[in-house]
Amino acid sequence: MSDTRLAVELPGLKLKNPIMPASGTFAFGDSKYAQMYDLNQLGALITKAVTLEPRAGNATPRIAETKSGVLNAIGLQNPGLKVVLEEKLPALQAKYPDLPIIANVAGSTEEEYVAVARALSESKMCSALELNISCPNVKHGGMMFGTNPDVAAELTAAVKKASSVPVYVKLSPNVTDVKEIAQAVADAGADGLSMINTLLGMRLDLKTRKPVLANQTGGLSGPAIKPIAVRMIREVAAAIDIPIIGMGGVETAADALEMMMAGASAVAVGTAHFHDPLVCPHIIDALPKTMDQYQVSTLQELCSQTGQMLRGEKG
Amino acid sequence: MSDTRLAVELPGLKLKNPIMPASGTFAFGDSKYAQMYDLNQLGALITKAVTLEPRAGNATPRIAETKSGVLNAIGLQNPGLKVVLEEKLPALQAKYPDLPIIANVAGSTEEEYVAVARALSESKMCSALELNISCPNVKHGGMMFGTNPDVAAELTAAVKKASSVPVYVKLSPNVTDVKEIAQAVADAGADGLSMINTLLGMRLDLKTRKPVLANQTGGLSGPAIKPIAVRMIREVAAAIDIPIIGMGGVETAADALEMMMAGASAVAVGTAHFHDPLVCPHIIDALPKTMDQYQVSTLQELCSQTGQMLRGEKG
Amino acid sequence: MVNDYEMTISAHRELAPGIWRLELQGDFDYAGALPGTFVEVEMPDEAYQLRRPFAIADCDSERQTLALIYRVVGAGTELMSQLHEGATLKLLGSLGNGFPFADLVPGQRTLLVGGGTGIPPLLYLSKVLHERGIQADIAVGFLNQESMFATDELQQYGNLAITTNDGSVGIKGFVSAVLDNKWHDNPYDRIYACGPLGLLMSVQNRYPDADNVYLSLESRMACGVGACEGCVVPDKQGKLSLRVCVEGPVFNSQEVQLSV
Amino acid sequence: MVNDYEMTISAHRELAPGIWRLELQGDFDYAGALPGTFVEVEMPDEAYQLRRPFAIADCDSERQTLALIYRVVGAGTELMSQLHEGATLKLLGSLGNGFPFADLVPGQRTLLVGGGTGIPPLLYLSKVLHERGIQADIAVGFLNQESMFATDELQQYGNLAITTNDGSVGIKGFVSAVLDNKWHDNPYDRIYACGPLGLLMSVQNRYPDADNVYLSLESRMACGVGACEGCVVPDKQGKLSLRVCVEGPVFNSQEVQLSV
Ligand SMILES: Cc1cc2nc3c(=O)[nH]c(=O)nc-3n(C[C@H](O)[C@H](O)[C@H](O)COP(=O)(O)OP(=O)(O)OC[C@H]3O[C@@H](n4cnc5c(N)ncnc54)[C@H](O)[C@@H]3O)c2cc1C
Ligand SMILES: Cc1cc2nc3c(=O)[nH]c(=O)nc-3n(C[C@H](O)[C@H](O)[C@H](O)COP(=O)(O)OP(=O)(O)OC[C@H]3O[C@@H](n4cnc5c(N)ncnc54)[C@H](O)[C@@H]3O)c2cc1C
Ligand SMILES: Cc1cc2nc3c(=O)[nH]c(=O)nc-3n(C[C@H](O)[C@H](O)[C@H](O)COP(=O)(O)O)c2cc1C
Ligand SMILES: Cc1cc2nc3c(=O)[nH]c(=O)nc-3n(C[C@H](O)[C@H](O)[C@H](O)COP(=O)(O)O)c2cc1C
Ligand code: FES
Ligand code: FES
Repeated sequence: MSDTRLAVELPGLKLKNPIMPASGTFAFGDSKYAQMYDLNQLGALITKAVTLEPRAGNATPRIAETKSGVLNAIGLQNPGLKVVLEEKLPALQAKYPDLPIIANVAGSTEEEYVAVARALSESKMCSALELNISCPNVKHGGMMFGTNPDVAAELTAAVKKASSVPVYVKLSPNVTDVKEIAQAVADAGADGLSMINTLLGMRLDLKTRKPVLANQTGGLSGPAIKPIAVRMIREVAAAIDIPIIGMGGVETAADALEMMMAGASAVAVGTAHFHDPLVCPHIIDALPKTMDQYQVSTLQELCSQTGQMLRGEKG
Repeated sequence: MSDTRLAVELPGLKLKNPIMPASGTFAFGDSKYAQMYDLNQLGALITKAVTLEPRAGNATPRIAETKSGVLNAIGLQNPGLKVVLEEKLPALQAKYPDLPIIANVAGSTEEEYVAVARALSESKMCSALELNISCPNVKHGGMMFGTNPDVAAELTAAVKKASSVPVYVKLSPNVTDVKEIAQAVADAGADGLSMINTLLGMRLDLKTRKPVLANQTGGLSGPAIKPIAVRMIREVAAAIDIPIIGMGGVETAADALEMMMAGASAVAVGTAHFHDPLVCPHIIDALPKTMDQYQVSTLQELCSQTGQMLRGEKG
Repeated sequence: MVNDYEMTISAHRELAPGIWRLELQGDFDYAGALPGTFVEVEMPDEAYQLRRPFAIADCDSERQTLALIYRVVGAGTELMSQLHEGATLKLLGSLGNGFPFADLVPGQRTLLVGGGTGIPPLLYLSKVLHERGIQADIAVGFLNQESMFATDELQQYGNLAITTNDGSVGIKGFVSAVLDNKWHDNPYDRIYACGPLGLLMSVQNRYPDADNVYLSLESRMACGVGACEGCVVPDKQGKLSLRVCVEGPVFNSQEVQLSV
Repeated sequence: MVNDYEMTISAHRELAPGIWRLELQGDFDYAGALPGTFVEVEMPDEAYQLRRPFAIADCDSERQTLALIYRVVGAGTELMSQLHEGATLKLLGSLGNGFPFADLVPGQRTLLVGGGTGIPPLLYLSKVLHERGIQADIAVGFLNQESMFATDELQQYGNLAITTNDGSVGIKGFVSAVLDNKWHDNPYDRIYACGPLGLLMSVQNRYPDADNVYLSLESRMACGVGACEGCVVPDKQGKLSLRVCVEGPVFNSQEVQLSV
């Protein structure tokens, strides 16, 4: 069933296919989603954010629905580095020894990011890190690090120094110029980028006269944001030569190919899980015939299309 | 039929209700939409952008659909100041003498903005100007003026000096910190704000291997962006004491009330016209009973709710 | 086994204004479909990103049917109510822990306290308890006579006490009135409650130290399977450590803090 | 009068694989529903922000029915094809200028050139011309025998020539072959064309100086009523000044520039 045409390679990641669950929507591969199919089918898996200490996250409600989207304000709830190292990652490794794991790293201070990154990379239980400088749902850290190019670059450099595995910096879309941040973290040594995280949004409840989310604002994800994700990925891919894991509203194999056409080398799927728990295997299954339908011979060709498209169209 | 509870007042605008068509989706009140009902029912009308000279806009296709959204790359096509002054506005005034008109002003240079603003305000055929510093679909001008606080402030001050009617500055959501821009234009003398314009987005066509829009990127509007609009309006309303015309994905009376709860004093409706040409009269009709349903006694009370909500909710 | 099952609507009727009983037919995780567990129903419109959680209200593994009872409260349930027999729905299930009852033996006594759309899982529980010869006192609360449903079946499975807010049927007041007036001590081997927060709080307050009281909670969910941390509720220390979709929806009253 | 009409599906059948004829019944702007005008159909799913434009393929003001013929090409038309009789659809119409024919008198000759889903408006036009005693030569092109539709009716209204790309019926090749071989001069009082860009270009090139050639164009639309400037096409000077929804969809071949 594994179609060799689906294989892709990124720094630290030799993937049998480009599809992986996005951070925060698949826990540590230990939810009931994992009981529904063999996770070895996945290209890789991105974990929930890991912080130094356990975190309880924000008050509830933390979830709200919008038209073609979801607002979440989880606030990086996670069991903390120790439990991740002693329980979560070993369990994953034992069950799926060949599945590449990307650990999502978060923190409130540079020191925390560095400590988490060092420990995770030294554990040898993950193939790469995803540096989350774009969570819109925490007061300290998160997006604060991802909206200023100098701050983002400094953090990236520090984490790169501490990490023995490649580092993908996860960018925030809540910025005036995403290329500027991308360039700054690339210059600081990022091995790749992960984009996009959620857009800061809000819903108000006329009945209660309060925001629907206890945290007031939350991060908007899902198909609603896909056009923004495609635009940002393409902007960055056209300007900077660095591999990108693309995400934001992907639901189908065609969506994944659109992300790759924009310039992504691999694709993460988040919100779509909430209406189709089997969305990743569904996309992986559908990819070969969708590639045939659109006469895509290789994913590499599609991903490099961006450059051609721009040369052909602009000027 | 006119419910006095719906009346709202903003600088230069005494409106019998808070609902108006958004710029670019209702031409100059001269499309077939205007043949379907009496525009006197509207609270006001915002015109398509007006530039000094006629503009032909971008290449086609200029329109693409996304999940719960629309991408457009019209590029400010309009007949130019002369035709607007000699034909478009006089026709509107003759037919709807009591309908407040807000003219949307655009340009490539400060001089152009100033010239258009001066002529429109002197014409006495509009009650206010909407200063479009946020169009994502033109190479020069547009969003360029709306993403840097200093540039936005300078333009606002210049236009204010030239205009004899109140000026609403239309903000771009494609920024890291919308409050910063809002504060800058408020300090420069803006009488009000109009928010939000469209988010820069893109769709790629796997069949043609090209962007769906000839312009490559376009502005994303519709329900997909409503949570972002609500968040930005609330952020600005909580920080700055300036009237806001809210817009972005409004389709129903409840949506309009949500915008007002976020802090908007009036509400514009754009994309929803494309699936419901009668959306404005539908919302106006539904407002009184929707207000009753949610026990909203006055719109002013709802709009001032924001402050209370923030004080009540935040630490 | 937890899975995404495509089932066919075999019956769909309005029990009371805005309260519907949906019967679905087809393959399902019947072994796991115990009282107190729930399903996540996919909305038949791609604009909806989230599934909707509903308690299992009945289950028949031989006829291969599952029943849900739901109230129309918003856009999703409105859409569901328009579906006809023969239409299909996707259901992820069964999810959650369910009510603990396997250790009870015939003759033991239970109290079931339910209000509004908290009644469906208790209906299923009372049926199972009845089959096992376990006694049940059942207190259910409704707004008024018009909004009553499921009372005929409940009557078959235990001693039923009804309250209505307007007194049009049974005792006037909230269902907690029954606990105060009628079944005021706790001679019960187990107490189960499901319903609005006010009801759960009054049960928790009524039996503050009892360790045999179980409360079924609701929470906004995204995944329903423990993948997103969306649905957490506070434990007794106030820490948001309990996921309603995995550790719940049924919690021992001693382990969970109820908050608005 | 242009308005948003809610109409009921009175018939809906597949004419050829993926080509459907939809008949709608109810109040409509029948006076304005002339050949070449179009409607904007609301998709029956709120995820769709845009309506879909379709030419009027037939119209009966006495029976109060309107027909559209459409090909399933994407998500919207796929959704439409699943609708059953009795379902309702909202239609904004009638829109656009239509084919000019009111000045023609009995005995005058016309040529109609259509391909694929460009055929529906020509079908309606040929019917009206026939009723008025105006002669029509009709050239229509299809992919192959299987994809043919509407040919029986067209036969009743004029001299029909069919081309198929694979030669399975009629002349082999594009419909322009008919113009080259059969109806090669222009003894016509009026020529009408509707279909893919290639077809329109070949007609424009075949009669470069004629001022009696009318082309019906397609374009991506948002409003359909002249409010958004979305649908413009270039005039002869290359200026994007012509709105397909208002100045078109039918243009004199001399006034419009066809571009890819
Ligand atoms: C474990 C569990 C079991 C439930 N069992 C039942 C049942 O048997 N019968 C019944 O009528 N209802 C039950 N509910 C509540 C039911 O899920 C909501 O009424 C329903 O999701 C509302 O959907 P909507 O689209 O109509 O409302 P909307 O308000 O439009 O929904 C918007 C969002 O809020 C969520 N939401 C709204 N109300 C609730 C709620 N009370 N709890 C959790 N999420 C909510 C929706 O799932 C959706 O994501 C249960 C909830 C949970 C958590
Ligand atoms: C004036 C006019 C008359 C038409 N008459 C007919 C007809 O009689 N029969 C018929 O089968 N088709 C006709 N079309 C084309 C028809 O509108 C499209 O095939 C249809 O909109 C496709 O919708 P979709 O959702 O299936 O495709 P999608 O590709 O999913 O649609 C996405 C978007 O692109 C637009 N779009 C896609 N294809 C076209 C197209 N060719 N022209 C304009 N917009 C398009 C859609 O309206 C929608 O906004 C006409 C188009 C125009 C402009
Ligand atoms: C419930 C939820 C929790 C998330 N948690 C995290 C997180 O812990 N770390 C992170 O980098 N991104 C997190 N994200 C963002 C996603 O990984 C992803 O970037 C975003 O949702 C866009 O993709 P999607 O539209 O496919 O969901 C979360 C998203 C959701 C919906
Ligand atoms: C087709 C189209 C054209 C637009 N043209 C303009 C314009 O000329 N000037 C302007 O300030 N905004 C323009 N806008 C933006 C809208 O006025 C509005 O700010 C935005 O679409 C968000 O509202 P909505 O979601 O209700 O459409 C345009 C939007 C659309 C969809
Ligand atoms: S709903 Fe996702 S963890 Fe419970
Ligand atoms: S589609 Fe809006 S002007 Fe033609």
